[in-house]
Amino acid sequence: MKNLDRIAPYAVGLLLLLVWEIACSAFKVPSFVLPSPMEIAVALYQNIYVIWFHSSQTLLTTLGGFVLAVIFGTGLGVAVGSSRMAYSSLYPLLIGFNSVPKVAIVPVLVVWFGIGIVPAVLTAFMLSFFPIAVNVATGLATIEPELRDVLRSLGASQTDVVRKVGIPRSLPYLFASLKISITLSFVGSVISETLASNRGIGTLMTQASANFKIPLVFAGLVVIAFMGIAMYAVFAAAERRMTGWAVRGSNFAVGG
Amino acid sequence: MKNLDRIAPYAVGLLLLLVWEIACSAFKVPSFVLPSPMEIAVALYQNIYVIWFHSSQTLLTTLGGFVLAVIFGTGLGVAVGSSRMAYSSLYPLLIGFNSVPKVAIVPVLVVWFGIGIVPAVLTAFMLSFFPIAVNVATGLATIEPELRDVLRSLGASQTDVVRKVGIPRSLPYLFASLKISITLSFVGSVISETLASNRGIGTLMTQASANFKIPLVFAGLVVIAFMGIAMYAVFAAAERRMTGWAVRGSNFAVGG
Amino acid sequence: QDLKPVHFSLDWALQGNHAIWALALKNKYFEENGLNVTMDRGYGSGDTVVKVAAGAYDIGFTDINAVIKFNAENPGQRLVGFYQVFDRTPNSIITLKKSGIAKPADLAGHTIGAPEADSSRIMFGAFAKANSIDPASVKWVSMAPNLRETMLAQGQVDAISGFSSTSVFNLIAAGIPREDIVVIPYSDNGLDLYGSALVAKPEYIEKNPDIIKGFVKATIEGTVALLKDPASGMAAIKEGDPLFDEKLEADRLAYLMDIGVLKSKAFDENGLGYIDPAKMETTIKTNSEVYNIAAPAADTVYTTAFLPPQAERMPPK
Amino acid sequence: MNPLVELIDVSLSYAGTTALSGFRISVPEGSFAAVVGPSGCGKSTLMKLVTGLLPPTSGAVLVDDKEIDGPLNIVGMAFQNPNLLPWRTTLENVLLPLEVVRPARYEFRQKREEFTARATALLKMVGLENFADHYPWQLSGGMQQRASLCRALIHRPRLLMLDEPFGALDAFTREELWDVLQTIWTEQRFTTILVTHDLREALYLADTVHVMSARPGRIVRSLDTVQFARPRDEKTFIDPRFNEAVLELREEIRNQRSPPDMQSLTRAAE
Amino acid sequence: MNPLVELIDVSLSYAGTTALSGFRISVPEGSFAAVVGPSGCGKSTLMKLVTGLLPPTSGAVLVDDKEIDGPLNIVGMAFQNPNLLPWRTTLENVLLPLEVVRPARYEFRQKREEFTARATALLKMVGLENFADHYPWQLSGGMQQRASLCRALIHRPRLLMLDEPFGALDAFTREELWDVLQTIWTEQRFTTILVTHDLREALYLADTVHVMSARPGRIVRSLDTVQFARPRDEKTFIDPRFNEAVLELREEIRNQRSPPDMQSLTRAAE
Ligand SMILES: Nc1ncnc2c1ncn2[C@@H]1O[C@H](COP(=O)(O)OP(=O)(O)OP(=O)(O)O)[C@@H](O)[C@H]1O
Ligand SMILES: Nc1ncnc2c1ncn2[C@@H]1O[C@H](COP(=O)(O)OP(=O)(O)OP(=O)(O)O)[C@@H](O)[C@H]1O
Ligand SMILES: Cc1ncc(C[n+]2csc(CCO)c2C)c(N)n1
Ligand SMILES: [Mg+2]
Ligand SMILES: [Mg+2]
Repeated sequence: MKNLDRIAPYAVGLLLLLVWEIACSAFKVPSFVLPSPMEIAVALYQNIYVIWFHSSQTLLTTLGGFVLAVIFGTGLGVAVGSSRMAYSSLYPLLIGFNSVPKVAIVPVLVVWFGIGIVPAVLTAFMLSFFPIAVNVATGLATIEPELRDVLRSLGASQTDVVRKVGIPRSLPYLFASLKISITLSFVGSVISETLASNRGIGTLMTQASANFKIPLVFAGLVVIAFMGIAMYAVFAAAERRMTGWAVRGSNFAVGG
Repeated sequence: MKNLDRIAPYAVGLLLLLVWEIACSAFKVPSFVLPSPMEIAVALYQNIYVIWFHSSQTLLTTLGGFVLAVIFGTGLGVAVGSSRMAYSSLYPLLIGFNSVPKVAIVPVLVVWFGIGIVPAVLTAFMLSFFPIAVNVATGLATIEPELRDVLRSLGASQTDVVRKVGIPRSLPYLFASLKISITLSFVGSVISETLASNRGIGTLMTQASANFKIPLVFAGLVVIAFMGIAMYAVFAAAERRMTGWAVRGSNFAVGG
Repeated sequence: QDLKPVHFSLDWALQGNHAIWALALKNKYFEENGLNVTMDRGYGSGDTVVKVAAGAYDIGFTDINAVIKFNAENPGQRLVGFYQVFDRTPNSIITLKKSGIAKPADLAGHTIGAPEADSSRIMFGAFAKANSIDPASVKWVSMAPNLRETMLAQGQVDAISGFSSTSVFNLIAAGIPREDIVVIPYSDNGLDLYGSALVAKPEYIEKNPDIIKGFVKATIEGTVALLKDPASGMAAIKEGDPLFDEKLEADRLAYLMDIGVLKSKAFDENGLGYIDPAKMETTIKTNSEVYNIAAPAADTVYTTAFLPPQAERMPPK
Repeated sequence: MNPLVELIDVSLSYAGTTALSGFRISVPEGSFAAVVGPSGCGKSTLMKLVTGLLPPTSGAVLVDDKEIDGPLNIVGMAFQNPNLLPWRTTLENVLLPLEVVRPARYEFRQKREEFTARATALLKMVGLENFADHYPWQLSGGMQQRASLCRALIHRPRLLMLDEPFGALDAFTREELWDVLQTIWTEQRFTTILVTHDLREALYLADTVHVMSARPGRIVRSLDTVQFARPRDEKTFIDPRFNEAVLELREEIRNQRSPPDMQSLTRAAE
Repeated sequence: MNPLVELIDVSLSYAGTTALSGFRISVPEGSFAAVVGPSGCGKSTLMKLVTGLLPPTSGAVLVDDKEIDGPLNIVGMAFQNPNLLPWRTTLENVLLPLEVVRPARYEFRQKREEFTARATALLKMVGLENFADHYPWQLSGGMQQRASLCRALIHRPRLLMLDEPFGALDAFTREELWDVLQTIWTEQRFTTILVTHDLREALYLADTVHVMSARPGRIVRSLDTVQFARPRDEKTFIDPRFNEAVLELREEIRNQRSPPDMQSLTRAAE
């Protein structure tokens, strides 16, 4: 069981690649529409240094934006989740802001901050703070009043309640939102790079696509996907350590 | 208190517009970089029919994609949240898939499904199912074992447990994810429209931006933001009715 | 000595013709003219116009047609061209042999793909008028620039419009034989307009005449070096951009020279950067008709004040 | 009579804690068994084993002569913690088993009114007729416990498991509910296992009272109560044999416990 | 002695339910008050009012002669439900008040060892010394209740509020903890309000036992227990006046209740 668990993601991944490869050759999908995994692998192999050069930058900007998003998103979530006023006044604005495709805002950033790392970090940040804020806010707003009363009966301040009950209680959902947010951070920095940057996977992708090297575009995508998965592995480890209590007797343990 | 609550979002919104307007004129921001609210309002007013023509299409495709995302995301979330196998095999793949900017995938869709409504709907769907799946999965994985045991002791099937405890228990987080997802749906359909479509706010925006009518681009953005807020109002009403139990004694009610 | 910093934006991702400035950088032509130039890739002519107008860049390489349009929309923020790099616009209709389209008149009843924003699509009205076809007789399909060739190759549209120098090579990359590709250039079919130029804000030009002069000089030196030895130009770009495909871009450059864009009879006779006032007048008039704007005065669109004497800007034989 | 529930040499270990060890019990079909024992000796664990919520670490749990390998569907259980679902009203909570167990779940729509009437009658019985539409968090602790009892009874289970069902009730409400339970049991004769700390409750309701040792728990004494005629009522309490039995059980439990640490007490009180 | 807690004509209504009405009580500083009454009469509500968790609908709640307008910070409270935080071990749960109340919170880091020793001593006292590192969901119901009692005592509150703190314990553990509580109280003399259903517990521990009416609750009788000398011990139980007092309280509560509906009982049992 334990072993099967460890193999499963690779097995499913491989299966997917296989289906993709076969479908590509069976339906004769041209490589400039959707390259087959083999073609992508070749492009990846041939351009590995270039890809490394660009992807390291993307990883950096993504993490920068993500860290900002975690800090700001948690703060915003705490505000929105613990004050009715903040909830009713900020939520609609946030929704409005987030419905807007950031592609339209990147040019503004570029004009203000110049081409380079700043717009990418800011775009990654703008795309990814919202899920964190929403989940933290929901976590705080749905704390069992009984648990909150335990702290309030000790004369705890609102901040104490948030720190001692709110945050731990919402941790599983904070982690859930981190999973969503990291993916959005990647999307954000890559999009910003596609629109204005001299380095990064986004740059690589526009350049490759301008030269009609579609397999290289997809090689870039694959690298992003892997970086996303690597980040996920980090969170998953932290999550297991910090929120074990929340999944204590989950279905996972049935029969155990 | 109640009244203040109702006014708050408008007040904050107005304040924001005011700051924006003042900043634009104070720093002499040219309108082709960031138009002031007044300029946007004028563009909105002058092009109201065109905007309506395009935005109605966007609303439609967005809702289409969103509905698909809700159905598929919930299903996926139930699978991932209730089977350890699905969890460990699908999560990494999902993260990988979602880290990839969909801009790169839209062309594939366009080639397969032709230019029109289908790629937009699919893009909206692809962008927005993940938060729903993550939150539903987290909701299911963190059900209090005590509540699950109530059902299991009746010989309930896994499905019963999910239906009678899992879903209701996770509803607040399902709503949280809907708020995230609807914004992503809008982003998705607009992005797809920017890449290939003859109708929709995305089309309007590329067109306007090519003609250097940046205020009109922002007018489009404003309309999207408002559609997002309108959708939020719908969810908020449903949420109040369906998850009142979860915020029963929340801070909101302190002193009440 | 003190080098003056200049931020320079190209119109698009690095392509063969951009070797003009890659060589100017590599061979220190800019430095010799007192300039410290940072060069960034661009994201479309329209975008470059906006970035120069907004002050994010000092100088841009962009389509003069886009400048005319931008000036009309933003009279207070206008840009001025000070050196014409492309003698003609590479805008064309591109199609495949099997479509049966060989001349403009054949387009009637067909679908053409292009971004709404593309100058080729916007200019189509004028192109249609010049060739006496009804603009309403073709059906346009909107798509992102890099989707064009795919859609044509896949048969989702009958033709596309755009820069032939881009589309032809993308189609070849997609596995279409060169001889199956049909190009109908606007400039050979009654719409002989100017193409891309170096542009800047008039205030900038006024304040920094030396920079402009120096930039023009370096550009001419770079062009001469490139025309003499295209391969060295390709190598110069490749140094900074490992993704650069030297062979493809050498072909593209040769193509641009062949079709009279970068190397033309007018340039050969009158020197690089030469502007024929009559041809520029046509360019301005055509744009004003297409965009339904008052034709701007020629001196608000371009200036030749910074061109060195003809003898100093003759292309190599 | 055949045993409905039989545990043979069962032991159960949680990570780090052995809750039950060498546990044996046999509960005949239709009988009423009570289990008493010191806090933390494994009574709730026993309940989970019998309903199949937990598999034993070793030994066999037989129900209906078959070794069980998962939750059963003949059971009604009132947990030590009422565990009402907070998104359902009291009435909806009580109706829950009928939405799940077979065959009631298939008839739920068409028999909704009948089922609601049944639930309402049960709620009335425990004094909650006015709280059917309240949510659990609007009920007092004792009221929640009573609602939970109704939920355990509504689907007329063959096997009723009660884990301290009256712990949060005052003496009178509690004694009334004893009679309520006794009446229903006499009518329906479902097999019942009751965990309680109240020895009078155990003796009053059960056919056999099982005394458990301290952790790891096993049964050290089983006391029959046939000498108290059914139906039992206030007269049973004044039967001297009844009070003797209470004292006897008391003594038995005392022997199972270790005295508290009075030294540490003094230290903590310093 | 000055009253530490005084409720004057307090009433409290939840949406649809009046829990308390015309409620008056006065608890002198340093005294031990017990509150008994039928299930659902408003005892837990009273506890929330006194700690400031709920504001009264009308009337005044005075603590230290000041009308309170929010939670106090002189209180230790053991809720009816143990309400331990599931992400903290037993020890960490017990330490929680020291991380919150002043001045302990400021000294928490530097006195961590001293505080841990204090918590460990308390846990030992209630028999949980081996479970300090277990999580609440690894404890039995009674063990959770004992941990919750430790949490209420750890910060040596001036006002101790106990809502049925021994409800889930067997008779012996319970009686031992009575003595534990009595010893600590005698040492520290904090004011205590104890809600319980066990009349013997109330009489054994308290200076005054208050009997509440059925909902809407108010106090209908207050019984002094000065006649039972402190410290009380097993001899108190055999004092005939003690058992008389138990019966008297019993009678008082019986009068406050309405009998159950035996008709609906028969219907439900059909
Ligand atoms: N999920 C669990 N994980 C680890 N240990 C557990 C778990 N559940 C119970 N235990 C341990 O098993 C032992 C028995 O617990 P159980 O709940 O069965 O006791 P109990 O007899 O019901 O006690 P009480 O009368 O206090 O309710 C205890 O020592 C407890 O700590
Ligand atoms: N949050 C609430 N909302 C609405 N009604 C409530 C709420 N809390 C308690 N009540 C009602 O107030 C009344 C008194 O409840 P309370 O919990 O104070 O009773 P109690 O005396 O502690 O009972 P028990 O002995 O059963 O614990 C009950 O009728 C209950 O239904
Ligand atoms: C040689 C050459 N090929 C392609 C482009 C691409 N490009 C840049 S802007 C634009 C559209 C006009 O706004 C297009 C098609 C170019 N500039 N120069
Ligand atoms: Mg128990
Ligand atoms: Mg209570």
